[in-house]
Amino acid sequence: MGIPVKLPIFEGPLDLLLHLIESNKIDIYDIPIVMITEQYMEYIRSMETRDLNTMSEFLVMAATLLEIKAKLLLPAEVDEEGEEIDPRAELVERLLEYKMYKYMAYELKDRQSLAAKVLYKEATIPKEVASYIEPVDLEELVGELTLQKLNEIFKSILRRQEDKIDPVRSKFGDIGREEVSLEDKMLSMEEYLREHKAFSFRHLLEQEVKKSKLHVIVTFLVVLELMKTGRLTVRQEETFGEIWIEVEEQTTGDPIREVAEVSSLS
Amino acid sequence: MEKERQKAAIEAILFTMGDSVEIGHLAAALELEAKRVWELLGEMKASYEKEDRGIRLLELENACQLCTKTEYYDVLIRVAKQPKKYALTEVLLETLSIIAYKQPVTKLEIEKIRGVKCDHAVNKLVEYGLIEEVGRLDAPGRPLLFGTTEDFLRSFGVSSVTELPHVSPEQLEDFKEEAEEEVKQRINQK
Amino acid sequence: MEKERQKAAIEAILFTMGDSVEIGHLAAALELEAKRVWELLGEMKASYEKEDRGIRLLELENACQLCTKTEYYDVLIRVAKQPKKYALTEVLLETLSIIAYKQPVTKLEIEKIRGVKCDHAVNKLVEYGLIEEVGRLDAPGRPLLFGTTEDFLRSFGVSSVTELPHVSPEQLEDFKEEAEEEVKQRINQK
Repeated sequence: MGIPVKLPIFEGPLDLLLHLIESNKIDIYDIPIVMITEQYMEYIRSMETRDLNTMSEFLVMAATLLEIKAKLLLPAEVDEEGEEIDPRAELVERLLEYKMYKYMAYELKDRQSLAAKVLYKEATIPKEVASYIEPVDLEELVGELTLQKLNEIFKSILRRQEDKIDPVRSKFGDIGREEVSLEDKMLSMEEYLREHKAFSFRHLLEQEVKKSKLHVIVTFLVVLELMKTGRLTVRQEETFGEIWIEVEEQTTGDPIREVAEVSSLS
Repeated sequence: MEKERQKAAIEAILFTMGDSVEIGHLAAALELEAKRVWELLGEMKASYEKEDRGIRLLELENACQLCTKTEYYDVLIRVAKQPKKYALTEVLLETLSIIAYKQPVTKLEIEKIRGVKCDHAVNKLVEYGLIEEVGRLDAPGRPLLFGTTEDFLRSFGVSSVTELPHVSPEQLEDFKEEAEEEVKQRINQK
Repeated sequence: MEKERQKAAIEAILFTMGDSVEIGHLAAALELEAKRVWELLGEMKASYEKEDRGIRLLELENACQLCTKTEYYDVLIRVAKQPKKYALTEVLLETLSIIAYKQPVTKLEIEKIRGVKCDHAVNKLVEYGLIEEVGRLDAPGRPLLFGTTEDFLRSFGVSSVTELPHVSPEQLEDFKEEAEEEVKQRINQK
């Protein structure tokens, strides 16, 4: 039996399979897999949709059908009780389950059209009810709270307030933000290096400490940077000993300026 | 408060709220036990069924609500506005029936039964307020579980999911025979 | 349609609409004369007056409407109004203690002590009836002054705010020292 040229749209592979079984008047428990598979494949080939998602769902079923077909050609497997396993059993179960829900869907539809004839009403809360404000039950609200507790709470607030006024830091006075850029420090270092070819790290920092902590930090960074580029060599004879800095002979270019440029880019 | 007045109070509450009211709330407001509220509702339900009453008491899982009787729909829509209807396509109905019977159920289970992806259908049903997320399955990925809502019960005129029609395997067998019979007849007619 | 069913239809319509419905509309929907509708409404009105009914038929000029009986307002309120949870949160307690000890006090002063805005807390405490406006400060903007209420005293079983346990200047001195000690210790640890 061929398939009508114009086929309805099926909800999915199971829907199509059910259609084929029903239109062939086949016993669902005894599906002639070969025939059904052929018809199924024929439908897929004629499918107009090229939507890969839809297509793939139908193809999965096609693969299942082909697998069953192959299994039918092989000697039957037996289960634990020694009974032959019908390779179609699982498919039959799925088809029956699907068929059941399809039936339920129709049942639901009937019920819905009946239930749609029932109307409900919006809430109509009388003014007196809507404007009612529940009185506060102070006794319940205060509950376990005692004056002693209220006193504790107040004391803890006062304690917190004292904490906020940091007695140590509040003596620092104003700490303003100082602008010391790496580039500026690089350039001043360049000058320094022109005059000093070897010096101690401590000596270098002495000038900076007078300015601010930030100056020390930036100077330190500059030294690290210049060590990296090979402009300076640093040595220390012993742990905690004096750190000696020596200026290397100028190689190519002007490394200080280069570093200054690089850091200004970043 | 004597019994008659308790019933009257319930009627007043249900009328005012319009929407479904939980039995627990009714019990708390009336200072009665839930069991007693159910008894009163039972009696009220019977009196609403009388011929000269146009409203009906609808019991929904753990709540109840007043609604009109179906037979007055035609008269009603001449005065009242028709409630907006959403069209449930076959796909939506199939998906909904699976959720209604198998709840709580994951998308994966639905897909296994229908053989096709169901994201769109599930999203639409959630949008219509017919189903909702009811939790997560204790399995890898902790997938969402879906179940039907109270609106579902209302829309399909049932008071509980257990009231939905059931299909036994024997019945399925009948359907199949019916279908075969039909096909045969149609062929013979041609 | 016989009489009983006509009454039922009217009830269904009035229930669904909630609002008042013109007699003319009812008559048209039921295909009856207005006079007949009035007759039916009269009979219905009598049956709504029965003890076990919580709703009443309200007749207006040329319209009618269903509404709840006034005697059930109390029960209605318990369901219609979500019971509000009144609770003294930490913020409220702190604000209350500041007002109790520093009264009369402005919001600004409270904010200075707590370091955060206090409008919400002050409003809530006023709503609860624990504090109230007691005047205005003679300062730019004339800000409101707040103090505790008589209800506050009653709830705590004291007859005057002077009975509140006191925080002595010595204690305040102690707090200051404690704070300094703590800060020092924290610095030394580093």
